[in-house]
Amino acid sequence: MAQTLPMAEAAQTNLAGLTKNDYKGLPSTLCQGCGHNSIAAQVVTAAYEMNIVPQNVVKFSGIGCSSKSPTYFLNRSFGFNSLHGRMPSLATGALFGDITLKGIGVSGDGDSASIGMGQFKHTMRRNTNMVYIIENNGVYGLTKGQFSATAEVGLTLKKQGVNQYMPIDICMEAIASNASFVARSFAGDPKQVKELLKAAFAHKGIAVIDIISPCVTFNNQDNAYHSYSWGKDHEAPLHEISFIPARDEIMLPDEFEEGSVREVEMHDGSSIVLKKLEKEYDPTNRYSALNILEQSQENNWLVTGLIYLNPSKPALSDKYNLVDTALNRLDESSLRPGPETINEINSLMF
Amino acid sequence: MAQTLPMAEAAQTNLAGLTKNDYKGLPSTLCQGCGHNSIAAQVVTAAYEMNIVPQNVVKFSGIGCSSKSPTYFLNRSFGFNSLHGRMPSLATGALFGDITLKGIGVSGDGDSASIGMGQFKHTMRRNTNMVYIIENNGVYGLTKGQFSATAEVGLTLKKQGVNQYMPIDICMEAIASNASFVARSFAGDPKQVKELLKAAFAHKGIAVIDIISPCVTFNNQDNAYHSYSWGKDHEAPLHEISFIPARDEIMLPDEFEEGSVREVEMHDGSSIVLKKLEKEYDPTNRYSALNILEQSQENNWLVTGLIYLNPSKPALSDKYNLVDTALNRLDESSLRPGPETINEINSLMF
Amino acid sequence: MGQLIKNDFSIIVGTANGSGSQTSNSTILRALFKMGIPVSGKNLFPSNIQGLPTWYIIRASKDGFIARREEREIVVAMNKKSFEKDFASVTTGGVFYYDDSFGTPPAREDITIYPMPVKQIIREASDVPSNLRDMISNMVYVGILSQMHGIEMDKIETALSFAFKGKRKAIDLNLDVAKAAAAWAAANLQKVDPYVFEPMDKTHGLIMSDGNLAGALGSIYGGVQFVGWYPITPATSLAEELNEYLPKLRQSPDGKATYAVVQAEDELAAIGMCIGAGWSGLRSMTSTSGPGLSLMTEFVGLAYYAEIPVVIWDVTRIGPSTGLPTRTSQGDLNFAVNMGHGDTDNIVLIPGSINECFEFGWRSFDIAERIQTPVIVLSDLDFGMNQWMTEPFLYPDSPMDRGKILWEDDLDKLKETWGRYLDVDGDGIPYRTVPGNRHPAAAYFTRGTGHDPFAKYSEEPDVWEENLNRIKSKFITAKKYLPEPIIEKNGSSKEAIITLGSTVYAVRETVALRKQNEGKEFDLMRIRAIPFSDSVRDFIAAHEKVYIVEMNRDGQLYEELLVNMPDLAGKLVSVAYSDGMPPSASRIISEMQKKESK
Amino acid sequence: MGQLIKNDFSIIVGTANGSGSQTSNSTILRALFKMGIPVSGKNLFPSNIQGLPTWYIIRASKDGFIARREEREIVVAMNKKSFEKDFASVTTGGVFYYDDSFGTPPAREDITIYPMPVKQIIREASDVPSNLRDMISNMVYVGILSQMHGIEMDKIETALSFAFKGKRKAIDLNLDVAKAAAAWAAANLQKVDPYVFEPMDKTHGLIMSDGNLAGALGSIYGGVQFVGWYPITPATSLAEELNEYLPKLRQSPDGKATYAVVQAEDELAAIGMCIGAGWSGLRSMTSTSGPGLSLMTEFVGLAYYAEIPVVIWDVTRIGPSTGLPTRTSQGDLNFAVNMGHGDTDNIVLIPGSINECFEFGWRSFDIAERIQTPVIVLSDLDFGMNQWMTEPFLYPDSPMDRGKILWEDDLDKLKETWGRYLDVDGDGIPYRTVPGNRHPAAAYFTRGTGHDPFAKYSEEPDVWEENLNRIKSKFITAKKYLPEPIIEKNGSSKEAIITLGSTVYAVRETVALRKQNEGKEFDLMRIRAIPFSDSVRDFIAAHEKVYIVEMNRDGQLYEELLVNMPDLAGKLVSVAYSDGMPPSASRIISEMQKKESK
Ligand SMILES: Cc1ncc(C[n+]2csc(CCOP(=O)(O)OP(=O)(O)O)c2C)c(N)n1
Ligand SMILES: Cc1ncc(C[n+]2csc(CCOP(=O)(O)OP(=O)(O)O)c2C)c(N)n1
Ligand code: SF4
Ligand code: SF4
Ligand SMILES: [Mg+2]
Ligand SMILES: [Mg+2]
Repeated sequence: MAQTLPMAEAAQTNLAGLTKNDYKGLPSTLCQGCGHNSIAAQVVTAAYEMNIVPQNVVKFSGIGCSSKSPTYFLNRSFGFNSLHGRMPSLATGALFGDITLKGIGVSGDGDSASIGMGQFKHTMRRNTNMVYIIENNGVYGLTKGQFSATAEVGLTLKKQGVNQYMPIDICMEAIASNASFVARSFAGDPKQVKELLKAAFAHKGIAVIDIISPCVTFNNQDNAYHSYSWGKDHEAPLHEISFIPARDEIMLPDEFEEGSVREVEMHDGSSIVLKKLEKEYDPTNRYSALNILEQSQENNWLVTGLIYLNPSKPALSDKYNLVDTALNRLDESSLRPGPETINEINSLMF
Repeated sequence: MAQTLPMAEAAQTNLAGLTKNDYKGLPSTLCQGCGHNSIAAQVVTAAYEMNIVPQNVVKFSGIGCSSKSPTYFLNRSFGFNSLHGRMPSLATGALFGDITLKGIGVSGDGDSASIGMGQFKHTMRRNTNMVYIIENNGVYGLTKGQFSATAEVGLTLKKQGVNQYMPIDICMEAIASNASFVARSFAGDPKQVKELLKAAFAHKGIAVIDIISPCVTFNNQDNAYHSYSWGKDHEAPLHEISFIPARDEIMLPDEFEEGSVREVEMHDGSSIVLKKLEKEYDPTNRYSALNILEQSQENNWLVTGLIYLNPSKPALSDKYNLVDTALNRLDESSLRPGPETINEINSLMF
Repeated sequence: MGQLIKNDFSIIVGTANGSGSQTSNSTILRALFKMGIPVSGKNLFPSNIQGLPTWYIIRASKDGFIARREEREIVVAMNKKSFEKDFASVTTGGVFYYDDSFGTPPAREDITIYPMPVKQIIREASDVPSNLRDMISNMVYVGILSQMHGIEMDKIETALSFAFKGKRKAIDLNLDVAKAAAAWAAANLQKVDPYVFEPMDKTHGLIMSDGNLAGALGSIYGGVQFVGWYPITPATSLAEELNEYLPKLRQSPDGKATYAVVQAEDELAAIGMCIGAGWSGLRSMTSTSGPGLSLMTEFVGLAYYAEIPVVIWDVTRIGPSTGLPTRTSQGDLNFAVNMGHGDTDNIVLIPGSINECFEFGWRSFDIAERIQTPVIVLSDLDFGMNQWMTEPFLYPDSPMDRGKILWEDDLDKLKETWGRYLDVDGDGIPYRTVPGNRHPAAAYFTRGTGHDPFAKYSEEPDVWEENLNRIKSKFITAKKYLPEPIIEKNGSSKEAIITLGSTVYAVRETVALRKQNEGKEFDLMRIRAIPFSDSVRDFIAAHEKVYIVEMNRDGQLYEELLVNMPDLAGKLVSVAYSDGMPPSASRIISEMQKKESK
Repeated sequence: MGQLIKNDFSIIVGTANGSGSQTSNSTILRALFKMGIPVSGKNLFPSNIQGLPTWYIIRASKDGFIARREEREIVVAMNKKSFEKDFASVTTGGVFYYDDSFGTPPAREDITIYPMPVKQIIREASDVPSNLRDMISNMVYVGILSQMHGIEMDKIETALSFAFKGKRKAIDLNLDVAKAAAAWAAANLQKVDPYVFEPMDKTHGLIMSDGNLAGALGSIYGGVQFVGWYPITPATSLAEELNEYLPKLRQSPDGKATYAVVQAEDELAAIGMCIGAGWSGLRSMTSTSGPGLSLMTEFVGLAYYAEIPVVIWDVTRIGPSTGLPTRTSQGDLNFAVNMGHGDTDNIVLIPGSINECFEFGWRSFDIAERIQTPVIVLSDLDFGMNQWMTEPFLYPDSPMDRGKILWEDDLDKLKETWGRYLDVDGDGIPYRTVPGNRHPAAAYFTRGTGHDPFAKYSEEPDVWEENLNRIKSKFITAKKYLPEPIIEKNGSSKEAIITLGSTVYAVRETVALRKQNEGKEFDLMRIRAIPFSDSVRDFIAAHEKVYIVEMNRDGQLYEELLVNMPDLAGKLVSVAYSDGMPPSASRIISEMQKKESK
């Protein structure tokens, strides 16, 4: 888990002694207005506000416009822009190097739901310790506008014709494969993106955030499900969400009245406060999670918010009874059995 | 779709003029008592009873003990034992050769839920025209007993230790990715296997049957979820199922009383008759399907029967407006544009 | 202004990716082409969608050399980000145009500098809707260049008309800006540079196309029936052109399709679908590039061993790994030939012109079905994504060869028992049936595991060995079905060059330049297929020294030749390098000279 | 009974897969080993779990030759299905034992035939629980063979005690049957054949192991920290042995693990995890076979280009495609060296004995971390899954080489700016940091796309070219870290053989036989690594003719030599074949002679 310190004040440096600038990355090379850019900005803010030490974070991505994002935040963190669809396996291995590091992965809908479906699913069932952001635009941006697996049936794109295949619902997939933290958001709703990112950072295990992130160049027609305007018109937040760090007294934001809120405690004592909107929603119940997703598919709602959370499932790192020192700092004395053992071994070889 | 004729009589030859022998394959080389053997036997019986013409069927499989099964039935059908985890793509391409052929694929839990997860999921969303049987034993049989992705948490196997990862629920995965026919059965319940196979044959589009099929050599300990004894003790059929071919008058089997049955009509006029057992279950509702699967996970039920059916979703072959002749019988006259076109084409090349 | 330089120089335009300069650049290219001047255009774009520096290189060559040149006589700076770099890059004696809003470039005595008041011209041009101004700005340099160097305005109009499919409004919008800019230049700039275009008659009867379009069209004439693909630069447009042209050329009279194109979830699935389709008797193909090809490895091994025809277009970009997705190379040759564990061979076709991309489009299916094996067509980004002038596409000169396929009738007539892997004709190629053949003896079981001549599973050592040796023998048979290498004799010289694919253009220029400058003569052979024709051996044997020129680091064609003709090893000299740029004669010459001095 | 034949013949036991004969067969093997007789055992099993014919070949060789032989002096038929075939296979002068419930074999004058009343002996042996009878039946032939050919019963007991880990009940159950069978044979069979075992002193100090276990143990002594794997025959047991021995050898004092083993969902994920772990500074490895290796192609290209250490064991089975999962081969060499699109090289280590499997287990990590690149260890099924006698495992003779890795302290001390891909030392190998290094200058961004010495993204042609050439130069540097080839001089001969891996056993015998029978002498070189040491060139140069003997169809080692030493091509002769069986000297001799007569 990333080392977190109490929430940053309004001051110029946060409790990690860093300015917001220290959380930035290189200038974006994505299109102006691309949803991915606003998500990268929220990663910067969330990390800053959470007082995360960038050196305690490792960034991962696959290939795509979305997968370029890790270059646009947390310049002081190690990063790996890997292969198309293969971020999960690479991250899984890398995180064993030092399990005190927090992983943050950024992927695309093509990267995770098309070519990467297998690795995506298996990372869910392993409960790998990482935040897994999918910048979902229903299209392949970097290869110039083909259907991804999340494109809606009937979507029409230049050169591609009409999409014929049922879309993949990333949140439903994550839940079906037993992910322990599943959320959906919308790049056009930066506040929610930020709070969800904070909660995801605090989660131990896999935290999937499926963020609808419009591709302004290839799939932003008003009637496209992954466009800004469709998102704005159809967003149906489940709740208003605020993340409260562990050591803070729970002071509800002003607009959160007692009684209208539900609080979910995280493994480290931090908590997520959910303000009820239209109806009550319980994100700790897998059954209602599946239910709300099925309903939103049927009714074309863009349901956003924390869809499912189980804060107490053992994370991948818990399943291996590892020594306290980071594995990658062990030296020969702990890695090579002593010379005295070799005779014993030979004697076992009939 | 396979050409079906009215149901076979008790006579020695069926309405296709074939004996049951004509549906057989080579002798099995699997272990004695392997669940896969009894499934192969039911494929033979179901095909015989449905009067299927074997030449109208193409068989596919991946790699594994389960994937050897297609050699043990329908010797007169073409077959392809492909690569580990890659049956779906191979079948998808092959079925375009002649869309009047019915595909039947046999895979394993390792083959489809581990290495093959991606292709499995994408075949669901395309609604490929085939019966997709997964002989699910929670283990890799052919490589001698490692955990597959459907193995339950806590399962202990020789040389492998204790399984740590959440199991994949094949039916939930199929439904999450919008499969149009999803069933679960148990090799120890041959009658149900057979009736489900018939219904699957009659279905247009993808018909997934997840059959718990014990590996007697590596994973048949009494407390293992994929063993015969666990299955026997925990099977919770949703209904008693009978398949009624299109041209038959619906004559309910004796034990099916009026009122206690639900009838689901298939696209070709055949129907599935479900006899209510404990509670009413509606397999045409995706929501209740997800619900029952979630419940059975929580309660350790082996829910069997027809879990979900949507008989009217367009199948893959419907999405391509193909000529009536089988594509693989088209000749040069329809495949090569006439010589007169070449000048026009050249004139388009500025 | 001294001696004029006519039709023999390059224009480099620096813009930003996604700023719409493609129309302007190809308008210049096409206008020159219509003026009868041999011309080539190469787009150097970054691996992003919008905003990063991009260059377009137009070369006019009265002698018909259309490879890239290193010289940059005319540089047009339309991107502030690359302004300085562009300025510095102008060849001595050259010309620098720039958008005057970028500020003034430093002094340089050795070149001519023309500022362009882009904003002003656009502002003054009537009727440009404000949302299109940025895009249309690019027409300013088109107009100015046309005025200053003699690109004919009516040819520009023809080119625009093509680009906008005859849509008058769009044509005029652009044309008006070009004309206004030309008028501005006529009024304000005084020509002091020597570079002029003059009409010639050297493009008559030629066409312009890119290799991906040509390959797609060729495949359609080859009767492609199934396409399984996954997007990847620079191969994407091949599949997209199939999507575009198949409905036009290959619908049945009742409007139904004789083909299916499926965008797969990845390359593993794309090739799997194609192999499935090939197995069931369809002419099937995919297009991909390095990373996708790597992913196809296991499946291609299956198709090799189970003997299933399939065509794979590898439009090569530079690797290893993700490499540079928008840069060219010939680095996949070794891999394509040997891909897969165990002993394998693959047939590789290497087109060396755009109309050969068309030809190999159809021919590859004949070869794949005849030999019953995967055929990999190695194109590259330079061919695939750039516009080239080329001979027109030729209608296939032979009927489709569907190979040894048996239908119900054939099986009825058969005397002997049919065996799927039985070598009846002694050429290594067995007969096959496909699903849907309802003859009772037609069905068989296909597998990637050991099998005997009757397709039965077998672990017998001699069965394995005989089968794999028979498969190897197919590749001897294959030779007579493969395109022969092309020899260009250049005198009775003792030295020769062997090259392949798109590199041949720079090599032809190399040969000409070295003859002209050094009096050295080289015969030239262009390889078009592996396994090699026997004439490759003859050619090498007939020369004393043969340079193998190719665009990769390791000299992969050289290595293939070594392995196939070890006895001729002493004659072969590898000249190989790869930096992502389309090759130039000057670099090739210097690389050759390095080897010669050794 | 004429001249006795002592300690120099083979026993072949035919049983059914999954019938539990493995214990019996290895009991014979181990008993002979304990008698001091050089011995080898090879399991020929089908790709299924239960019920199909399986053979076990035991060869005793007083001269220490432990390759497979073609001769079958003693054949034991315990499987009705292969009864006839087994009977026919007995070498003239040989012996045939069979379970008498199979019926009587036809007459054969040239061999000795002994029926075995298996059921009767089991029935009469007291105490055999009925559910174990089938399994225990196999001890009958152990007992009979011991009586008839002189395998000492106390050595059988030792072997059983090892197999059952000292569990007295199981030992006795088996031993009693063996003794009963021996007693029956003593009473009922009259020895007329010449084959006898006699104690020797030729296995003293040796151990018995299979290559997968040796590789696993070696890796543990190499400090393996991360294993990502996916089951595949014949590589599975390597990972399973890691699971078995890591907890024993590598737990910290408080019982916690210094390693993690993850069974991945497939090979794409297995190698991905390993590369991730290698990137983050762990000694990481996977084990696989051909189909899995093919799937790893794209990722290995990434590791090559991003310069990430990782060790891949390819326990080769025969391919292409799924091939024969339970048959051996050396067919993956070319692929391993070149896998991936674009220009690539991989370091390949090829162990030639079981204790070298151990050695390369640890050494491969040193090399991978030193050169910062994937290292592929090419073992094969014959090594991996068969029991071999071997020199004992040697404790590593050098400390771990973690290569050029920088931690916080190192960075503090650094004068110059650190650049991930900067060639500071001129050996092509840059310095690296790993995640978890909290120094403010430690972090960098890794990618498979073009990058400059400071790991910044770059599309510049010269940056690309220089970087890839630097990477190539690492493989020159690598030579001094790689195991040298082993030369076995056999006189001042002009001819030599080069071979690799497990084939060396049959080649040694070839050399001995040809000297003995034809008086011909061959020097012998065993290659242990690619890139080749310079001594390979010297060796070839020093001989007139060099035969390259290997187990694959195409002569892949020969091809690698050609490509690396084209000037020596004229001296090289390829002797290659592959049928899935471990090589035998007699086949190699006949293949060599075919080439010689040409
Ligand atoms: C193996 C492989 N196949 C194909 C590609 C080409 N490719 C690059 S990005 C991409 C799609 C990216 O789509 P997505 O993940 O949705 O990201 P976006 O660009 O939309 O953010 C593809 C197909 C590749 N790099 N590697
Ligand atoms: C690419 C690849 N990796 C690994 C294997 C080895 N392998 C063969 S079958 C199998 C697992 C089969 O498990 P499952 O699908 O559950 O079938 P079962 O034998 O249990 O019926 C594996 C891993 C292979 N053939 N190909
Ligand atoms: S192409 Fe689309 S996804 Fe890519 S940067 Fe542009 S807007 Fe974003
Ligand atoms: S190993 Fe298991 S799955 Fe395989 S045949 Fe035997 S019982 Fe069936
Ligand atoms: Mg996308
Ligand atoms: Mg299984």
